[in-house]
Parts: sequence; structure tokens; C-alpha cells
Amino acid sequence: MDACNLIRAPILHPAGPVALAERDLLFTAVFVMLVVVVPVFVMTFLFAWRYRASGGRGRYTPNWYYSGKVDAIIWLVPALIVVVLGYLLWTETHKLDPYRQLVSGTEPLEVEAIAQDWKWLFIYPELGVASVNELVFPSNRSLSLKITSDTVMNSFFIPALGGQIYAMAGMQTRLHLLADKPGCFRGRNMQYSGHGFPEQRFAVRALAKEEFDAWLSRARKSPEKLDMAAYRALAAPSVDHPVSYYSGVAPRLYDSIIEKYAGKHPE
Amino acid sequence: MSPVGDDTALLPHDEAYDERAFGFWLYLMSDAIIFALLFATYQIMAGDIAGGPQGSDLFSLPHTFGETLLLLTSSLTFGLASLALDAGNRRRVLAWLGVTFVLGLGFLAMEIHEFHGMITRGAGPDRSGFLSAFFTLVSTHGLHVSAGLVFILVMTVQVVVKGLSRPVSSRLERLGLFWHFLDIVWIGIFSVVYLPGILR
Amino acid sequence: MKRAKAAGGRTLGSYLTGYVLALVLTAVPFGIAATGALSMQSALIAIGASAIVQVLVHLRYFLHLGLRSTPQERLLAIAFTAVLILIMIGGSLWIMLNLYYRMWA
Amino acid sequence: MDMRILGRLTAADALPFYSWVAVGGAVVTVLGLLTIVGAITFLRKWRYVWTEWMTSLDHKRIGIMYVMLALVMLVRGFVDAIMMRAQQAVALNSTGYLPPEHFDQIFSSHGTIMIFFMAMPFLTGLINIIVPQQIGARDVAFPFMNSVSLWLTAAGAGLVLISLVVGRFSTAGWTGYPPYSGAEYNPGVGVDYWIWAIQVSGIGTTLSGINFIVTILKRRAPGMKLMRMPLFCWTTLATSILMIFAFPALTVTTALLALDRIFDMHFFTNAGGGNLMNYINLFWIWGHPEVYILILPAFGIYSSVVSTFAAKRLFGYKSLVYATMAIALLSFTVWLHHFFTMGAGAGVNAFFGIATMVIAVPTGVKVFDWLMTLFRGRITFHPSMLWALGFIVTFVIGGMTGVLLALPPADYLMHNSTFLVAHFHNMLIPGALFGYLAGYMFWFPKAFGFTLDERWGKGAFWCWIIGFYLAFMPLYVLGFMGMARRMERYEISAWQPFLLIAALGAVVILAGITCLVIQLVVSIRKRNEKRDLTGDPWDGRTLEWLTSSPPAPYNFAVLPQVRDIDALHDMKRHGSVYVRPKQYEDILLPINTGAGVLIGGLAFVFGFSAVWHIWWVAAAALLAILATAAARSFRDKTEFCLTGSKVQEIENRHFRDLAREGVL
Repeated sequence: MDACNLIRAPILHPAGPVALAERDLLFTAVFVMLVVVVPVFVMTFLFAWRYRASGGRGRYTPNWYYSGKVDAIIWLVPALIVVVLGYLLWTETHKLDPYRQLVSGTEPLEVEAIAQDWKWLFIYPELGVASVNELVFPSNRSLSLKITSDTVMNSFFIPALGGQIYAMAGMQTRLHLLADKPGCFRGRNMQYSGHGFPEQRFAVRALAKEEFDAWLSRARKSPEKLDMAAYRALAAPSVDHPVSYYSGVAPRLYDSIIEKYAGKHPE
Repeated sequence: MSPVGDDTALLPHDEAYDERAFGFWLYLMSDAIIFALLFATYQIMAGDIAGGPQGSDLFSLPHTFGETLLLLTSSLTFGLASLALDAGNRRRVLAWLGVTFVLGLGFLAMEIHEFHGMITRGAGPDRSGFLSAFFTLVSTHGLHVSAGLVFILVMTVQVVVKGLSRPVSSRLERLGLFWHFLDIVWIGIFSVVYLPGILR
Repeated sequence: MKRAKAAGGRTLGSYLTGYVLALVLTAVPFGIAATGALSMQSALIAIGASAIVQVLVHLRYFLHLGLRSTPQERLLAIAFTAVLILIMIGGSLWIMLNLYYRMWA
Repeated sequence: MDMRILGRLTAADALPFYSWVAVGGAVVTVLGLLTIVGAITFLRKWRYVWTEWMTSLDHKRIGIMYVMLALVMLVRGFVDAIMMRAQQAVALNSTGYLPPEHFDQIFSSHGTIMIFFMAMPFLTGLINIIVPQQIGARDVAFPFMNSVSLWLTAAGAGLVLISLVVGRFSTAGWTGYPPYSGAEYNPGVGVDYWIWAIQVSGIGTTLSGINFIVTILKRRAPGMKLMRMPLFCWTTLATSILMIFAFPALTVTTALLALDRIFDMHFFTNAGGGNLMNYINLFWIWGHPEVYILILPAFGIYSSVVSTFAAKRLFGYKSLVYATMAIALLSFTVWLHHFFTMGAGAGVNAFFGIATMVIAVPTGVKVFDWLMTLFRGRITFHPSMLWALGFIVTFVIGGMTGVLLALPPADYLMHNSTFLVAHFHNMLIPGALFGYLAGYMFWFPKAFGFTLDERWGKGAFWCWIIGFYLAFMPLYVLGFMGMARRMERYEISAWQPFLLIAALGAVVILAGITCLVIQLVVSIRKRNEKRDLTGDPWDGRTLEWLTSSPPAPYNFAVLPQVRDIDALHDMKRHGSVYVRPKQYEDILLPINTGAGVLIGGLAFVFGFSAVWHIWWVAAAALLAILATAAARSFRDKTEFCLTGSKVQEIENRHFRDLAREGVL
């Protein structure tokens, strides 16, 4: 993680299309709202100055308390803004649904993320490897995350790439992200989860194809295998767990963690 | 400017009774929201049986029908007590309050019997999300019925001691609202919990 | 000590009418559940419909609610409560079923 | 269930020797209590305190006690805040100065205290003092229930305070999300303190709501139609409606969590078919209306203050009324926006996002109505007016960031970050607290008969507003930098400068609080110069300024006749103010009772025993509450008669003062 050149304000400097769209929506909304906010600022200061009792020059009309025109304007302008923003909101929310597959040239890379006390485990089912506190994937290939928790509720977030989503035991949420170019970012749990919460972060590396392959072969050389016993040892609470790799993963490990919290089923 | 002891204490003015009735009505509305959310929770958790028993394994139609009859009839008998109150007939008020109390107690006994049976069969409230929601919803209603029974007892004593005075009869009116309200909640319980549970 | 007016015109007749109607509206859904005569969906609809009607019966004949006889603020309170119950139960079920679907689909 | 005599209460677990900060907090709490008790004993004032205050059913005194509770809790909540700011200012790559787990208790107690035991009693107190007077009533509809509400709230506050001395407080945040707050992950007493404190005070709040609604709908003076009520009464009505319909949701949520914790039920557990999502759903069904419970009364106060100190009738009265009621209803339809990131479908998220933005419309209307009231007015910069102006400017920023968070895709980025923390402080500090403080400085003379020092009041305002910007603008920036809320320590050095500025902001706010204290002391010392003998120090426009300051127990010897929105202003114009009847009539007033204190005390015992699983005491306390209520119901005569001649005596004094001031 130290090698990463960190972006200081990742939300303002997105590194992928999802975060970019979300940030742009933020900016657009700010500009639209300035239509209301700026007049409020100006009017407050102006009126306070002009109509001050101690020497203000403004007229004093104590019995003026209604005007249909003004009333109409102050209802209609905010309403109009809400109509504009509401339209934007509806379309963008659908476009940026985290469950939606991203359109990119290649098949997305599947990764299963599991929140533990207080670390993140990433399983790469197609590649047969797993990593702790480090999420690595090729840039320009979309990332399809399945997220769950083996402890309390967590919230999975990589600010530079896109918005967050909760991780909950016995359930699965989805998130689709894409990094435009190679880079190194930071991810973390955003939902307070106890003692080790401040250190519950992970490195995110988007690598060029060759580098990713190099990383993969390194991971595959790890002596550790993620069988059930290794999983249980890993799941025990620990703070600031070092980055580590597993060269093999027990089949259906991720599913079994969800199924462990039995009893829930959709009607 | 503290109240001075030699001033005579007085009964509330007429509007006060109207205010109390309305205040109690608002309390019932607030209580209705509590039940509404418990119903919503039950409906949400109805499928979360965690491998345990479900409604059709546990509920008995005749039992629930009996409970329903007891509570419904107690609503009628309370109405008869109200009519006696209108007529100013103290003994009849007491008699119908007594009948209502017995019916309510019978309802409660049936409910406790049902709960006891379920718990001894290992289907207690800690068995699954579904059973937690079931026990909580139904026993919240049961606790209200118990409170209603205590309320009936208190009012019986008041009718005996004070007669059908204005304050006492205004309290009886509010007790009536409460009792009929509980019957309405019960309609929800058998229609949302028991009958669909048996059908499932 | 006649206080019939203050009590909203309740009579023996109204209680008995309410009782009989309530009995019928209880017997019908229990009968449906006991016999299993209807399909699941229509059974649930029938049970729900009789419940709603029975609630109205109770409000009318036991609580003596009337659009004119009952004070306006009480009617407003109960109407507002009904709206909120709809919003809360409807909203909760909508949200939670949607979430169930998204978490396990 | 625990069947030991003292439940799980043992000296080793209960005492705060796990950290010096906790010991310090415990010592301060105990010393504070001892000081108050000692002072009352030393001054031999117990009888006075008991008969005139604690047992009082007078709405004004109950209101004053509410506000006193709020101010004490404001200080306690602020101490939490400045400790957090200090911790985050120093905790770069270190553990800071706070021992582990202590920071977590502090952010939990800060939120809990500020919302339930500062803001709620503050607004309830102001409503209590003012609303009956504004509608021309002699008391609230249910004075005894009012006392019960007060003491239940105090009991809840007592539970939070005692958690510092006996045991620990919750570390699960003021929202108490499971499964973290469940028994599996949090077996101690902390979460239980949180549950029972808000459960007990929540019942008090529901009762207050009922009380205010009935008072407003049934006790208005002749001629006071609904559409003539001062805006503060309207917002009180809206807030009370929200109280009785939203608080049941909190009651249910925390009760279910308690059942999980005590009886191993499975509402919100990970295993056994529990469903934590439903907790969050239920919690925010209460939580969002709660925001408006806090903010709407402040809106009402601003309306009074702006129109009084602009010496002008409120612009767009009807718009303000409709906007208020629209906000009240809409606030029940937006709760999902607190958990957009849970993963609901786009349709659901978008629906609730749009509903949220719709609320911005009536809110914006209100802001412009106040501005148009200033327009062509004669503005006096009384401290209350400064709070109002500071509010308008600051609140729109919070409104803007609120609309941003209402956009689900933007919320995915900002949720759970310090941006969110900055946003809701940006709503609640100007939108609620500034309003309460404006009301405090505005109505203080009404409650006590002398005005507050304006210079220190202005000092407090400037410190608060500058401190606010310093403390919270950096948090917006940190949100963009990806900083999560509730971080006890961090490793990104770029964050630290902003956290240092925020800590400085907290120090400036501390200066603001100091100004408030000095203002009170100075004003009490100079009370004879600052006497308000007319009862109307600001050329008031509404009926509360018609009574004497402080008002007689019955407020109005003769119920006023209302003919206009600004009822008093209208009377002044027509010269019909201060008219004396030929003869004063007898007035009924509630008889004081200690039953409210008793019920509050028993509720405290119940809560404490439930926290520590001392079930036999809890059951006994509950039975005793029931018995007290039943015994109270046997009392038919709850009012006494103040005879016309005594009323005349009191009124003579008032009119002598008025004459001396040359008002007559």
C-alpha cells in the first residue's frame, strides 16, 4: 500500500467511469441549486443592511405582507428546480444502479468480497486465488463484485472508483466498477464495526494486463491454501491484518459463508 | 404563588372530559402505529423460519376461533355495560363489566395455553425470526388485554366506591374505547397471522 | 341520568347488529381457511376483504363512528392514522421485498 | 434470564476504572450532582424546590425545568464533541489520547444526548412556556401528564448520565445498528443503557405530543381560529403530530432490539432468521420525522423573531402554514434515503430520492417568506435576530448538501463519510439549536421577568457561528477525501490539517458556550436594571406578550378576544389592549402533585434494573408505576379555585407596574 501514490481527494478525482458519473451528477446538482442559494445569500445580507433600523435607507412598509406574484415565484422556482433534479435523479439512479453490468469490451472479472473483523477477503473464483486486504484486477476490464459479510454490517467503498454498498451477513450485494487506467487506490469499510474499524482498509490495484498476470502468478505461488480451517483462522478478529495471498480456495467457500446464516429465504 | 390550601378543590369543567376523550383517542392512534409496525415486521419475517416450524405446524384453527369468539363477545358485553351506563344503572354496569372481565380472562388463558404449548414443543420466540415476530405481535396484544383487565378492575372498584359520577363515567368511556380498539387489533391478528399461516 | 346523546346515540340494536355482522365476517374467513375451498390467492383476498369490512363494522357499531356524529378532529386523526399505516406498512413491505429480492436473487 | 439478586451488576464490571478519562467523567458527574444537592441543602431550599418546582403542574415552570435540563445536557454533549475533535486532531498514526473503546462511547453518547436530551427537552420546554400563552390559554390540556413527561425525560437523561459512573455507555452510535448492537457482538450493558434511556424518554415525548395537540385544538382563546395562530403554534402542532405518530416506530425498534438482547430472539441477529435490514427500516421510519420534530419548532421561533424584530407582519402566512403541514406529512415518506447504499433497486431508491427533494420545496418557500418579511422592514439586531439571520445563510448550505445526499448515486459516494456528519450538523445546529437559542433569548424575559444581556448574547452568536463554520466546513472537505465517520485514528496525513481546523472550531464554540454562561450570570446580577415590568419588552405581536413577565399562574385573568393573526399587535392598533373587567372571575388551576416525580423516579429505577438485569426490581418498579397511575385515577378533584378577589390582587400589581412604565 505504501507504494501507492494516493489521490488526496479521490471523490473529486475519479479514476473510473462510475465514480466520474457520480461526481458529475454531484457537480451538476450543485450548479442547479445555486439558482436558489445565491439569491438567498444576497437577499439576506442586502435586506439586513438596507432595512436596518439604525439608519437603513430602505422603505418601511409594515402592512405589506402578501403578494400573489412573489408567492407564486417562491413556490414555482424551487418546484421547477426539483422537477429538473428529479428527472436527473431518476435517470442517473437507474444508470448507476450498482447491480448493473458495465459495458466494456471484455468479460468482467468476478470477485467475491467478504467483510471480516477487521479486514477484507477477496476471492477470485475464476482464478482460484484469494487475497486479504488487497484487491487487484486488470485496468480497463470491468470488475463484478459479490459482497457479503461474515460479521456485523460493513460498507464496501473504493472512493476513486465508485460508490459504496453495504455488506451484510447471510446476504449478497453487488457492485460493478471499472478503472480507466492502471492505478493504485484505497478502499475501506465505511460502516463503524468496532475496535479495529479505523484500520479496516485495503489496497486497490488496477494493473495493466502483463502486470496483472505477474501478480497472479505470484499469488499462485503462495504456500497457503484457503480451506475451511484456514478460513476460520483468518476470520478470527484481527486488526491491521497484513496483505496476504492464498493459492487455492475451497470450492463454494463464498456460498457456504452466506448459507451459514441460514433461515433467511425470499418469499 | 403556590396553590393555597384553603381554596376548595373542584371537579373539572365540562370541556375537560371532551379533551380527555380526544387525548385518549390520540393515544390509541399512536398505539395503532405500534401495532401496524409489528404487523409489518411479522409480514416481513413470516418466511424467516430458520429451519424451524412454520405457522401451519403450530396454529390451530378451532383454538383461534375460540379466542376470537371470546374477545368479540366481550366487545358486545362491554357495549351492554355502556348502555347500562347510559341508563345510569350501576348494578347492571358492574354485572356487564364482570362478564367482560371473565371473557377477557378466558381469552388470555387460551393465549397463554397456546404459547405454553408452543414453547414446550421447542417453538419458542428464540427459535426463529418468524417465531420472534409471532410471539412479539401476539403477546403485545395480550399485554394490552391484560392492561385492559387491570383497567376493568380499577374501574369496577371506582364504580363501587364512587358510583357513576361524571369523572367515573368518563373513565368508563375511555376504557370502552380501549377495549373495542383491542378487538379491532385482534381482527388484524387472525387475518394476518393465523389464517394465512394455516393456509400456507 | 340519560346520557344517550353524549354517547353518540348507541343502542342495544347497534351493538347487536355489530355483533351479528362481526360473527358472520369472522365465520367466513375461518370457513375459507378450514375448508381450503379457494385457491391461495383468492383465499387471502377474501380474508383481507372480510377483515377490512369487519374493522369498519367495529368502528361503526361498537365505537359509533359516524361521519357527522363524531367530532371532526377525531375523524381527522383516524384518517391520518390510516394514511400513515398505509405508508408505513406499504413502504416497509415494498422496501423489504425489494431488498430480499436483490439480496438473494 | 439472569436470576441473581443484583443481576449482572458487580463492582468490578460497573466502576469506570478502565480509563482515566472515564474516571474523570464519573467524578465530574458525581461532583456536579453533589454540588446541586449540596447547594440546595445549604440554602435550605428543598421545600421551595419541591413545592414550587418539582411538583409544579404549571406549564411555565415545567417548561423552565425542561430548558434547564436541556442546557445542562448541551454542556455534557458538547464536552463529548470537543473530546472527539481533540482526539481526531491528534490521532494521526497514533492512538490519540483517548483509551480504546472510549471514543466509541463518546460518539454514541454525543448523538444520543444532543438529540434526545438536549434538543427534545429544549423544544418541549419552549413550547410549554410559550404555546399556551400564544393561543390565549391558561394551561395545557393535561397538566399532570405534562409533569409525567418531564420526569420521564429526566429519568432517561439520568440513565445516560449514570452510565458514565456505573458501567459503560453504548459504542454502537446513536443509531444503534445491529447486529453490532446485538448481544452477540456487544454483550455488555452499554447498548442497554442506550435502549432504556430512549425508551423511557420516548414515552414522555409521546405523551407531550398528545398534550400539545389537544391543547392547541381545544384551548384556543375566543376568536383564535386555526388560521390566526402564530406560526410557532402551527409548527408545534406539526411537531406534536410527528411525535405521536413517529415515536411509536422508535419504541418498536428499540423494544425489538431489547427482546433480541434479553430473550435471544431473532429480529435482527445474523443467525436464526434475523433481518438487520428491518431494524434500519423501522429506525428511520421514526428517524426522518424526528429531524422535523427538531427543526419545525425552530422554524416557528424564527417566524416570531423575524417578524418582531423586523417590526412587520410575517410575509405569506398561509404559505408558511401550508409549507409546515406539507413538510410534516412528507417527512413520513422519505425514510429510505438514510440507507440508499443498502442495495435496494433503482426504482425504490429513485422514488425516495425524489420524495426527499420534494420536501426541499416547502422548506425553500419558508426561507423566502422570512426574507420577504425582512424586505421593507425595520430591522433591530437583537441577538435573537442574529441567530435567525445566521440560520438563514447557514441553513441553505445544509439544504444544498442535503439535496446532494438525496441523489442516490451521489449518496453512494458521500454516505457514512464526514460529509454526512457535516450535513446533518449543518441542518441541526442552525436549523434547530440556533432557533432554540433565539427563542431562549427572546422569551427569557417572559419566563423570568428580566431581559438577558444583549452584548454577551451577540458574543455567543458570533462565536457559535464562526465556530460552526470552522468545525464543519473542513468535514465537508474530508468527505471528499474519503474520510469515514467515527474514526478513532487514521493514517492519512493530508486529513490532519482539516481536523485541526475543526478542533479549533470546537474551541470557538466553547467560547460561545462560555458567553452563554456569562450572559446568564451577568443578567441575573443586573436583573434589577433589566426588569421587564410591561411584559412586552420587544413591542411584541402575539399574545404571550400580553401577560405579565413572569405571567401569573393563570396567564390571562380574562381570556383575550382575538381578531387577527398578530393578535396583540392588532389590539394595540385598536387601543383594546390592557382593558380591565369590572370584576374578575374565579379561575381553576391544577393542584400540584409529586406523582409525576414519583413515576419518573420509578421509571429510572426500572431502566437501571433492566440494564443490569435486576429483574425483580424492574418488575417491582413497573408495578409501582401502574399502582401510582391507578391511585392517581381515583382522584376526581385535580383543580383548585383561585377566587376572583385573589386574581384581582395579582392583576392590581401588574397594572400598577404597567402604569409606572407609562404603558397605560
